[in-house]
Amino acid sequence: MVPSYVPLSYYLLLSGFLFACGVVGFLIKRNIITIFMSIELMLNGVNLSFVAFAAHWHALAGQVFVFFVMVVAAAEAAVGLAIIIAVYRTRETLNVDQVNLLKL
Amino acid sequence: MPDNYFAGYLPILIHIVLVGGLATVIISLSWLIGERKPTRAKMAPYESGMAPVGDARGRFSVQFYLVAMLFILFDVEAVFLYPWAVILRDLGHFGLWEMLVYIAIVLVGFFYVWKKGVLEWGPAAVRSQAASGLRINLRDVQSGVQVDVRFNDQRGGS
Amino acid sequence: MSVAFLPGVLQTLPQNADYVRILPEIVLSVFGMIVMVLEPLLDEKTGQKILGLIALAGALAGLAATWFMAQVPGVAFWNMIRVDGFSVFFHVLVIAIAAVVILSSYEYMAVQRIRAGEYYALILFGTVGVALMSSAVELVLIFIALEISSISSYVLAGFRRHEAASAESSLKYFLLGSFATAFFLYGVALMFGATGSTNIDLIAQALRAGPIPLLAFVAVALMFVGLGFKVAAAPFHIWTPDVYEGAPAPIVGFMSTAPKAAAFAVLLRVVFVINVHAIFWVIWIAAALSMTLGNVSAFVQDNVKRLLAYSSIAHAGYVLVAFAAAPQLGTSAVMFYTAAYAAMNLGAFAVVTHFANAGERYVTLEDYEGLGRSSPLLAATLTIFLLSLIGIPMTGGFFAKFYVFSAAVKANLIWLTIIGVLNSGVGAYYYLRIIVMMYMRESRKEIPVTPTPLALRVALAVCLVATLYLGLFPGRVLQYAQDSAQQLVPQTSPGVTSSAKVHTATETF
Amino acid sequence: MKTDDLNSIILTLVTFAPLAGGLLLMLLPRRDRDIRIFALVISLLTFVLSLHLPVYFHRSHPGFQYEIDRQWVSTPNIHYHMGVDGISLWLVVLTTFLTPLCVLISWNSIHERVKEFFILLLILETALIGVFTSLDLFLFYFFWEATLIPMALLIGIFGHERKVYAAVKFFMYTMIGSVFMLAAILWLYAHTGSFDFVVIRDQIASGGVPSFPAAAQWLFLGFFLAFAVKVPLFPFHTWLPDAHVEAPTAGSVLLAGVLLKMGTYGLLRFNLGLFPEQARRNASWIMTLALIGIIYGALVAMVQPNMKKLIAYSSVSHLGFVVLGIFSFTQAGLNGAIFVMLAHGISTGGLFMLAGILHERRHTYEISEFGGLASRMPVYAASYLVIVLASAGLPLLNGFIGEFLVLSGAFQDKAVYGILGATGIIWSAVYLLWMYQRVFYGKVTHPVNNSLRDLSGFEKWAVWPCAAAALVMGVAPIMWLGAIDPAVRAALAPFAQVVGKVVGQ
Repeated sequence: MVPSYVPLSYYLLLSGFLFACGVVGFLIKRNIITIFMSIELMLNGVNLSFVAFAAHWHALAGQVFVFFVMVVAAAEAAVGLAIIIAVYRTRETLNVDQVNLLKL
Repeated sequence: MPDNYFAGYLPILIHIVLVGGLATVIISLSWLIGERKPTRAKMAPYESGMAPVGDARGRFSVQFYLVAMLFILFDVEAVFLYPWAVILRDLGHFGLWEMLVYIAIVLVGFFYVWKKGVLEWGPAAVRSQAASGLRINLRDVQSGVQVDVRFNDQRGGS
Repeated sequence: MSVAFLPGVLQTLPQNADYVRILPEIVLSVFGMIVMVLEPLLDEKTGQKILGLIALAGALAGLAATWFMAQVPGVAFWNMIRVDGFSVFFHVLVIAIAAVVILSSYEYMAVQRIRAGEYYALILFGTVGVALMSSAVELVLIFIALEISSISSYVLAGFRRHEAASAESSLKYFLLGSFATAFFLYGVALMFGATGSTNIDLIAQALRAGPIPLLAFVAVALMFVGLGFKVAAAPFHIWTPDVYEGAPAPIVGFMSTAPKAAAFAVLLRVVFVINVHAIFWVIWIAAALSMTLGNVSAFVQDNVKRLLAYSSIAHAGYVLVAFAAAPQLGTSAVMFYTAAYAAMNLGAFAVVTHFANAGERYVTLEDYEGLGRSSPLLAATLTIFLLSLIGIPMTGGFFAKFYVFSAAVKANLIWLTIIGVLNSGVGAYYYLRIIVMMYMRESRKEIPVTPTPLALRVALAVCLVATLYLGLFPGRVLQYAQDSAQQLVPQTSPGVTSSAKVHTATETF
Repeated sequence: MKTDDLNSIILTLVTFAPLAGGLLLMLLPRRDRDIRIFALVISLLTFVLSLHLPVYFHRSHPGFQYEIDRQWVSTPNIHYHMGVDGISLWLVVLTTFLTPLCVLISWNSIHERVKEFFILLLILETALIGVFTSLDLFLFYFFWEATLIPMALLIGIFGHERKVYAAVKFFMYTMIGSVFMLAAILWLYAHTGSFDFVVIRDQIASGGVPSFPAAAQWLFLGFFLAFAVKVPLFPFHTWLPDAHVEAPTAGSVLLAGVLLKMGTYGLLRFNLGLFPEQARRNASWIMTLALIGIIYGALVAMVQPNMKKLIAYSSVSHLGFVVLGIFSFTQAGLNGAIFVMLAHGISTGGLFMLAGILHERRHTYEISEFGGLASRMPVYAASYLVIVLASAGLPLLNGFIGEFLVLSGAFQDKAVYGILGATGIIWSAVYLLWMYQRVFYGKVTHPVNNSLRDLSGFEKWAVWPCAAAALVMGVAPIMWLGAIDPAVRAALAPFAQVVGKVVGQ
């Protein structure tokens, strides 16, 4: 007999994996757009856990949170892309190694 | 029985393996036994004979991105309308007014975008933006980053 | 929030009082939108002044609204918002910060020739975010508020758009900021998973019920990472100097005070939900690291903005010392510290803003040489702010440090206190360098002295009065902080006080 | 009664009169002459006010007098609690006495930023008096830190070539030393709920402070470090020569005359007052450091080619006597220590003024630049002689009494301390007289010295009071010791209990 649900831990592992991928991408990628995408990946990992937990607790709220996160992420994306364009105008590059006017 | 949870998906797994295997076999066979005689015409992007014009990686005007971003924003904001619509009746007047306020706020954003001239295209846009004090220098146009994301403009009067 | 969408609760629609409880946010948003809408309609040149005035009026109206808000303490919108002494305190603080920043921006915008009224709108929106953070008791709402304030500050950081440094500053702030909020959000998700709720009170209840699940610890740790970024605590501080250097000076004043204060407010609400000792050592280490790294790095800085950036890292460390201390004492010490720090740091940045001049040309230590002679009054004002940052008596900074360390001593954190006091001794050096430059060196460059406009004077006067008031008569503010801390902690204090031997929940300083 | 009313506010008046004057000075227009006169009037007024203290002081009464105790901040429980006893009484008067002299000595030597100079000087005076009159630990720390800024600015703005270095060094040394004191104060507050010196002292004495025994040694060290840097006790003394050499004359006078006494006063008041047991236990190594300071300071002073540095190192040596006397825990030793503090304030203050006068004329402190000045500047040479002799400890001048008492106290404690300390007196006579000889006797080696002016009117008014005070203190020490003795007896009372040692025999 086949159970009708996927255990919670599977979702959590996947979401943790996605989040970790995002973190790693953020840390090792050099292209700003890719870094930006890594952040989005992290957020999506979080979204997955929200949905999974919502199912686990039978709380609809968890799914609504995902809406909010998506909207916020979209706003962040819009601003982020605008900033990236602004950087591109002044630097003509999207490689973080070359965006180095300010010493780290 | 969670232990045998994957058992239910076994057919799918077999399917994936089969499909993947078949695809690999067909492609490698054609690569192994196929005959290769490259000519200039065959290597061209459009084998139909159309001559490619310009660089394929040419830049687009930033206007496209801008509109795309705005689209995403307004699109995503509309997402809240769906759950609201489901329980609209239960919420009554309260829900109606709340949503009106929400839409009003979104409209303020729209009004702002509109008045900024972001939605105007073509030569008219350049003219109206120039008139509104938003100057566009040639370099920007050439490099494709055409329209300012206006909220951080500081060049006026310089 | 989790209950909000169950059909039965639909009968409990928001009352009028609920709207009053977010009145400051409403007022600020409305004024922000007015500025935004008027911006493209008004003439580019004359419009700036009007928009600035509207923004200032908005901030002042926000302060007035806070008074109305304070009359109706309680929860609103299905337990998402709580108006108590704590949130009123932070509302007043951040809105006042916004007003001062707007005042000190007039001259800056004119000098830097930035003609964009959105600047003021964004300050107001950012203030809405930070104000909401302090009264939200629902993690997802906190996240949204955090993002409102963050997104505004990302844009504001890049406002000197044609300076490559500013754009980079904005980019770094954006990337690292969203990175951090992702951590915070993951913490929220895990907390939701651990307890089935995102409401702070419900979480506290759930955690009180039984042994605290591991997931909750991880959640708090992740939230701490996210908020640690916001308050620039080591080891999450690396973005600070870069961003502060590149961003417009008045905005740095804003970023280093308002969001920080709000992030500390959130941290207070979040940290005390769960047993402090769960992440006690994390805070301990972060505090010690922040103080030490901040102070040591500040030693070698030649750019005043960078120097103040490292100083703000160090000050975040001092505040974290209070976090490591007991909740009751720590809370009021944190509140007092953020207020005092806001006053002195805003003042310092207002002076830096003025001196920086067009294109922010004069921001190195060298440029401060001989200022004591060329503009004695401003130099004296800056000196008082710097002395306050050092923690010299008669200034707010002194009592702030004093409360923090006495809270730490009461909680028997002797080593952390010693690290702290040593740091505040050593840290005096780099502030002193600025004073030395101003008074003891002769100017070697030709630096234009511009008259101080009225708005800036008002801003400086506000900061100065606040700094000195907190330094001479700290009692009232502290008493208020303690009262509101008492409201804050008992609801969420199971087992929190168990670890500290010396104090009891009702003990005061 | 009128005096009673005055008694309760006199300390407030004395403490804040200079500050009020300084604030008024800020409003005055930048006419240098008016500013100088105004500063002089204010400082003289403060001095006259402060004379109220010894005049109406009940000499036989050991406790604090002229007390005022108001709540300043309710949470934490900070009080505006002031009062003086025989220990601090004269230090207050010393401060108010030296400040007008500082104004006079700076009359012609400060030309630039005159207004700032006198404002800083007056603020400094308030802070210094506050240190001696505070009985609330918090208030004490407040004033203690408040002395730093004006002093550092005086050195850093009005000093000589390496002024910035000296100012920053001074600031950092003292600041880092005092944060440990802050930590100790906080601990005490956390465990007693009070900052009040008297309350804490009694509570400690009655054993009512939880976990005190475990922490006492650390607390003692916390206070000790702050004070030792300020005294300065060997090996924390390295900031002193730099600060002195670079400071303007008035700064040096207040630095040597009063600021250093903050350290010894603190040791006496707090380290002995709050932690008698630990003081007793740590006495031997502290006295050793004091002895090293006495001898080391004297030896280094001897080889200094720079007059101001010589005086600075002589301060290290003299302050060693004070610490030696304090930690002998004898009636004579403590009386002597306090008397040395006063005498050193007068005589070293005078020496710095005299050195400053020479510097103003020749812009150098190098001893080798001078010689044979006695014939050119007879009045100057005579004044110098009186003060040098006072500093060297000639009987009938003020230096002698104090050092004698200290040595007899040290002798009672352990003979070897007395003997080693006594060599310090010999050394001091050697380096001071040798210096005097090189500067004033012999031939005039540098022609420029032939045309040096003798003392001007202002300078006479600055120097002669010092010389007169040195003489009076030497002849009639009982006027001072009469008030000091009961306070010292009270301060030593716990030691009689702690070690069962009979004091004052």
